[in-house]
Amino acid sequence: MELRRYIIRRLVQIAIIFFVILTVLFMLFRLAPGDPVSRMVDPDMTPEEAQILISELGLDQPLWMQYLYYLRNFFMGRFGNSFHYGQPVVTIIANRLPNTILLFTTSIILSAFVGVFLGKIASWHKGGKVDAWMTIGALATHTVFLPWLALIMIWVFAYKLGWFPITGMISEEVWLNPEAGIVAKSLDVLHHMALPLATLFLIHFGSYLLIMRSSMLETLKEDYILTARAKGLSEKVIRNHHAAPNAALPVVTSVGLSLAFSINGGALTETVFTWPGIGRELVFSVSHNDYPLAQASFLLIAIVVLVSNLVVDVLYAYLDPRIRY
Amino acid sequence: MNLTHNVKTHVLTARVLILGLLAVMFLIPWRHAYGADMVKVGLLQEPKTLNIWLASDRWSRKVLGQIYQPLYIRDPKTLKFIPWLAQEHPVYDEATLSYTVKIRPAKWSDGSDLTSEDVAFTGRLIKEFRVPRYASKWKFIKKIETPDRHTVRFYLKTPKAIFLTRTLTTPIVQKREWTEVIEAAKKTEKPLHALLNHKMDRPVSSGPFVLKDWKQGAYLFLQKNRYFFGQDKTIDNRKLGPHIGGIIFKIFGTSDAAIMALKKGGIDMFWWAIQPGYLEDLRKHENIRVFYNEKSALYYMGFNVRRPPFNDVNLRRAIATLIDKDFILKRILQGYGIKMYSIVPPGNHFWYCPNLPRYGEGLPKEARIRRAYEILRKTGYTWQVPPIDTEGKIVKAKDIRLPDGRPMKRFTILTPPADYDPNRAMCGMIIQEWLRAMGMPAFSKPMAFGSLIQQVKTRRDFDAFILGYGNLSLDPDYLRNFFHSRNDKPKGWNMSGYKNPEFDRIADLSAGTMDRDKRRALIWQMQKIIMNDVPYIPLYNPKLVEAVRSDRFTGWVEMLGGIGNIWSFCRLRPR
Amino acid sequence: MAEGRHNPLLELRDIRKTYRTRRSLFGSGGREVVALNSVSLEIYHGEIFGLVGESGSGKTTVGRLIVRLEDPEQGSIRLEGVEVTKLRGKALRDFRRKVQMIFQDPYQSLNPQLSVFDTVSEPLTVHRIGNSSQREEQVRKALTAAGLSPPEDYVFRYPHQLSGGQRQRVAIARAMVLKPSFIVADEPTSMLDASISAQIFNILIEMREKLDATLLFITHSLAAARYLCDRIAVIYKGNLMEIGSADEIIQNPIHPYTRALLDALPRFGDCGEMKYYGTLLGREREYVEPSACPFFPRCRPADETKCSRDKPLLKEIFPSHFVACFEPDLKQAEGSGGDTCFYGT
Amino acid sequence: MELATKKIVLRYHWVFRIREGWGIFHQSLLGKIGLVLLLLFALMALCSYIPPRLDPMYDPMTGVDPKISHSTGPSMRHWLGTDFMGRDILSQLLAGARIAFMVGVSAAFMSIFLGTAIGMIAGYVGRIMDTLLMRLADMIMVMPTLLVVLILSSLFGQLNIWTIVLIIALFRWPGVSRVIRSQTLSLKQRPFIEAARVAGASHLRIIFRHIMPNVLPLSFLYMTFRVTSAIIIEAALAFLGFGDPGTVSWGMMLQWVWKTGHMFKAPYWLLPPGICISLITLSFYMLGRAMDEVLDPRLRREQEAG
Repeated sequence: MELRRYIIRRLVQIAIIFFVILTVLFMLFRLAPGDPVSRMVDPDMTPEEAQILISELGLDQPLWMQYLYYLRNFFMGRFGNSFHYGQPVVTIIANRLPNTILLFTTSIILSAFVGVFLGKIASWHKGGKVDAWMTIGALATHTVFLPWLALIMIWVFAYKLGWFPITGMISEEVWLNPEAGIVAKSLDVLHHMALPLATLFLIHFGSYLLIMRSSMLETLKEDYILTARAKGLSEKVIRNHHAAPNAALPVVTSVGLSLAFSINGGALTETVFTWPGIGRELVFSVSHNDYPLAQASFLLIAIVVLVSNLVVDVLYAYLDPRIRY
Repeated sequence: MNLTHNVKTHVLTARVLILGLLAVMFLIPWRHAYGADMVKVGLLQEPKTLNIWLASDRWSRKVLGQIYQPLYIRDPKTLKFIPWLAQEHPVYDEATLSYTVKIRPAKWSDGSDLTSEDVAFTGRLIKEFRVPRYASKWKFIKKIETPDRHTVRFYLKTPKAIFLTRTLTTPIVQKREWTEVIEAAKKTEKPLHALLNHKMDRPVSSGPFVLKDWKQGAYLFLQKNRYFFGQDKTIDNRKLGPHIGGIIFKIFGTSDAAIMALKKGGIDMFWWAIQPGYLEDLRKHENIRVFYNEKSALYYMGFNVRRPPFNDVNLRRAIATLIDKDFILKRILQGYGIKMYSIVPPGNHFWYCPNLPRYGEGLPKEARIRRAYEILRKTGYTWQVPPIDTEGKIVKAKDIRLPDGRPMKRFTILTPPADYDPNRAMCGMIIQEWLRAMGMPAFSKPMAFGSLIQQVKTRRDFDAFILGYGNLSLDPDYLRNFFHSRNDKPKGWNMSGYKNPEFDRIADLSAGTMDRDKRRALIWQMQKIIMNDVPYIPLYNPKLVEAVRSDRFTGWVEMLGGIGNIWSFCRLRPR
Repeated sequence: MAEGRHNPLLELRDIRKTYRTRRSLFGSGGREVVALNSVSLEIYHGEIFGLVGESGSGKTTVGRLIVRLEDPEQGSIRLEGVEVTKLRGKALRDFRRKVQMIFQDPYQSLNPQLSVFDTVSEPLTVHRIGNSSQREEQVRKALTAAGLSPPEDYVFRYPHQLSGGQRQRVAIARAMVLKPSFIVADEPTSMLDASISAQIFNILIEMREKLDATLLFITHSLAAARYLCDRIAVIYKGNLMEIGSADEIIQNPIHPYTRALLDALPRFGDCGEMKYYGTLLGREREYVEPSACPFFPRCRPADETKCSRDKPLLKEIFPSHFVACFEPDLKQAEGSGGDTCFYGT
Repeated sequence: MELATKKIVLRYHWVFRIREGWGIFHQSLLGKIGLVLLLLFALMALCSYIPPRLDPMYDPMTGVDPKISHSTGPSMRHWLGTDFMGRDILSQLLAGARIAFMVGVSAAFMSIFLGTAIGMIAGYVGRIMDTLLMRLADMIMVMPTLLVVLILSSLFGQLNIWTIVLIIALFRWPGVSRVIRSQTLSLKQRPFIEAARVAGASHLRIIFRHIMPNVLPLSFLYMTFRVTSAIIIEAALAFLGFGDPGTVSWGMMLQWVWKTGHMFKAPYWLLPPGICISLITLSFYMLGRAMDEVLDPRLRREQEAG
């Protein structure tokens, strides 16, 4: 009951925050100089033609009318048509979103998993050489400039060694080949995903490692660990079974909280690797003044971050029996 | 113990999972080659649409150019028009002011005949919906008649020079395919909007290729069109194919990736200008051939001649003298380009006027300063510290004053941002430095493209700017558009606000002159007027450097604007 | 002093204060807890008034209300006949000069970032009293009076360089420096060793004399109150149970709760066989009506019918000795201790 | 000790605290590495003024070697080689250090200032103010800063470096303000604040005299982390081509390498800016972690106990 009320309250909050973001975004995009037609510079288009296009796109109406339309359309799930692609924004996003989700969830799960594992090891060797090197290593990979790392990865593994395709998500050789089955196709995607995945992994696992390490050290000081020791359980059991599950909780939170950060990184990674995802589409639409598309992608990202923060909080409470609503 | 066991299995699963993932990544079996007779072309970005009426970006046009064909195209060498979908050159009837065009027997990719009805339909569609980019080329057409299945007659309201060069090069669409679309569009509130946003999945083609598959974000596959009218025919003394199974357009996103793919043989051609930095490697590569072609392009610095300080032609001339085009060409363009002396690119031989004033041509930096100083001093400009001191040495000038004695206010040179075009942004920076050496308070300001256009075209509140056109039409009608005083209005093309009645008169005359040679004389005269008044200073025209693999296909046709043209794709054949 | 029935310096009338329990982590909850229930008190000029009760009884709240750290829900507080709860602006500033407080925890009541001088001189700075050399002089005096001498050794120290007792002296100096007429001392010794407590008590007594100040001494220990105070009030769960002179309360406690408090004190000296009231119920009564006597759940001699239904009001049983009980047991406890029986803290 | 000297020494209490902090800091390997690296970068930033004075061709933005008009490898004239226009890479790299410090420190300073002020106000004033400010913080917190700056820079034209700094600052305060707020909330409950109120101190005095000195160390800790994020965001922005073209930042250098197609053939040009960005972030990060240990009262107490 309490949990449900909490969730409802949070959802209301999210709705309000979201509405504000919605409005701010509208203002920003409409008040900024530059209209989308100006982008399509073409010496052949006369001012009259440009004006026709502007009125067709509904950009010549008073601002508040545009705002009302904008809200109505938003609540009816109509994000309008992309200025650039001329297709419904929803279609474009629906097309790009799965690619981003694939890359993101895999990289987050992989890096959290490895991070927790290594963080545990580092905490075992607290103060020792292993710990020092792991900490420094984690800090170093965590602070590498992401696009630069991506370029280096491409250079080494795709260009010099030729192990992986340079960019993209699928190769036409496989997908146009009528003989290729689902297995070949998914292997092809995996093959393309390897480098962006490895890049994101390298950037992110370090922070999970560090969080896990310090959280583990803190947990080991708790009374119930002392109790477990007193019961005569072996160190290994204590660490793996008593301490680690509790210590991993902050990692869960951090996954949620670092989402905004990962999305920044995701946009860069997708841009450098030409991964046809939502982040790259946002960067592209932003530089092409494609209002509807940029707005929708940004809103989508905002929703994802907001909701995942909620999910993390709920999950946290679910995992940690000490937290009750 | 049970607990230990549990933990152990967890760790084990973890390790197996990671190893498995790594194995999958590394040990992918090398795929066998598929589509040996397909030309793979690298694109930088995804085409935005296959709806020809919406397609304003280069990438869509590159793809659609293989699908929708016009009545006439240009010969790659002479740039003269030759009949394409048309059977022969149009027949002009002066009395009725009409042109009659005979259509070649041709088929659409669905097997149906391409008739005069399709041509007339295309024209009417453009006129009715006032389709942007096409409407202005068709609005002077009074009436389109189809006396028979293979004849179209266009009646003009007034003589228009661009009828031959622009109207008749409009791609023709299939009536059957679009009838339903426009009927539905007409019923909506915003018909043009509906037409532009119609989703076209498989356009019916009259060209050498037809779209088979489009994986968003990855590739487009165009297959050979077996109904292509030019198949195995000789047109313009060139035997056409296509001799290839199809074209696969691959989307790369960055030049780096595409060029690496080119080096590795992943693509056969990269359809985009190659930055000079890549060239050294590409030239050394044994299986890569590099083509250098001119572009019909114009990159220039424009002034706002409506207000001080640039309403003074002497100041504009002095600046033209100060700008070292050799430096721009050598340093910024790395030598891949040509200096521009007119609004019309020199590659457009017929219309280009060769003897125009060349301000400060070939002079070293000091001589430029001296000459510009002379121009300005003579016309009443003064300095607190002039650029030439009493001993005749060059010094850094300070605080230039206008002839009326007022100090020159700070002015900005707007340029596109570096991400959009590093060359133009860099030119702005360099020109700023040159002008500052003369004591002018110049500030180069890169600006988002949309904002820049807004500032220059709509609000018309600016001092100077650097812009360019990467793909100027070969017909010089734009000269009239750029400088006719009628176009000096918000969103009009006369961005400088240039006003010259003499120029207007000649320009109007040229628009209605159907005789090529007479029109050329007028166009030359226009160029002379402009280069004398310099509302624009033409800077450079980058050379188009393109690279292809030479090991799989041959037969690329070079022309103004590069090798990516319909001739190339019709004549390519496997080695 | 206590006998002088002239106008009270401080008068509390029907004070009521409730708190909502803090919302739990995710915001639900918020039960109301009554901290003070219709409390009325009078404190006379020059006396040290003790307020005694166990933790959670609301005794600290009384102190906080008096110094205007909090506002009551109902009732009035008057200092020298002036209503305190409505003071604003200049009047409030003047009030702040007159009323000071010494806090319980000397480790928490000093700003770790400020030196002793800064801490003690702050009230002077705030009220713009004197110039800098005058302030320095006053600070010296206050420190010396609080038992930190020579003051030069202390003025430039920081709290973490001081012992608990020294810190509390600094806090007292801070309270004294404005020469207030009324001081609330909220369990000033509960965190300190017994030997230091005694010193602190002596400083407080000295302070009263030097400054001609009136003190409200809040404590949980009847013994400390007896040592220091002229009059004592016993408070239980926000209700006053018994008020009287210190001797009267200790020698002749009437309310069962006061008696229970005395029972709980360790005693030493010649205490005879026993002087033991035994008024505390071993096991609390459950399911009590809200209107019952607040002490009813724990009261052994309570009348099951009467006490469970109504709340007794304060009645003057002996002169100047008020008790809130329906059937006060006026008998003294069995067995008598000699005059040398002492209660320890 | 003489009274006079004692007075002076004790007056400068913070000197002691720094020394005490340094003692803890000194034991941290990370802190030492970070500090050394940071000093190196500071040295680079200082040195950036030297090359343009030697010869105008060493000006990082406008100077070109008159003899070289394309990218060349390291030589005696140009220790790290030249870029595509013949500009000296080393002097660009040095100038980049200056920009990185400028961007990082000023953005961090501004965001910390904002975050501390807002956090203290929200925590101290409480009620509706707290709710409003914290919801605002929530909202800004969920926005991916890079994308926001990207959108703004494309909407409002190429941004000047100071505008970028300002935007970063405006979008990076919520994290700090939350921490400062909770610290303020706990401080507000502390008796010394109440003592000040009883003494008659005004709200402003309480905030500035009693709360601020107690939250500032925490703010400074956060500043090191904000410096990193500001540097990274500026670099990423410049890399994507949305940076200030009038400044030579490391991100801008990487963008030039990338955009002019020298990425795979001019390692002397690709590697240095990337390494510098990574290392400067790393050093600030390490410094922050070491400072964290200094400021963490729990660790401190262990130290004291031990």
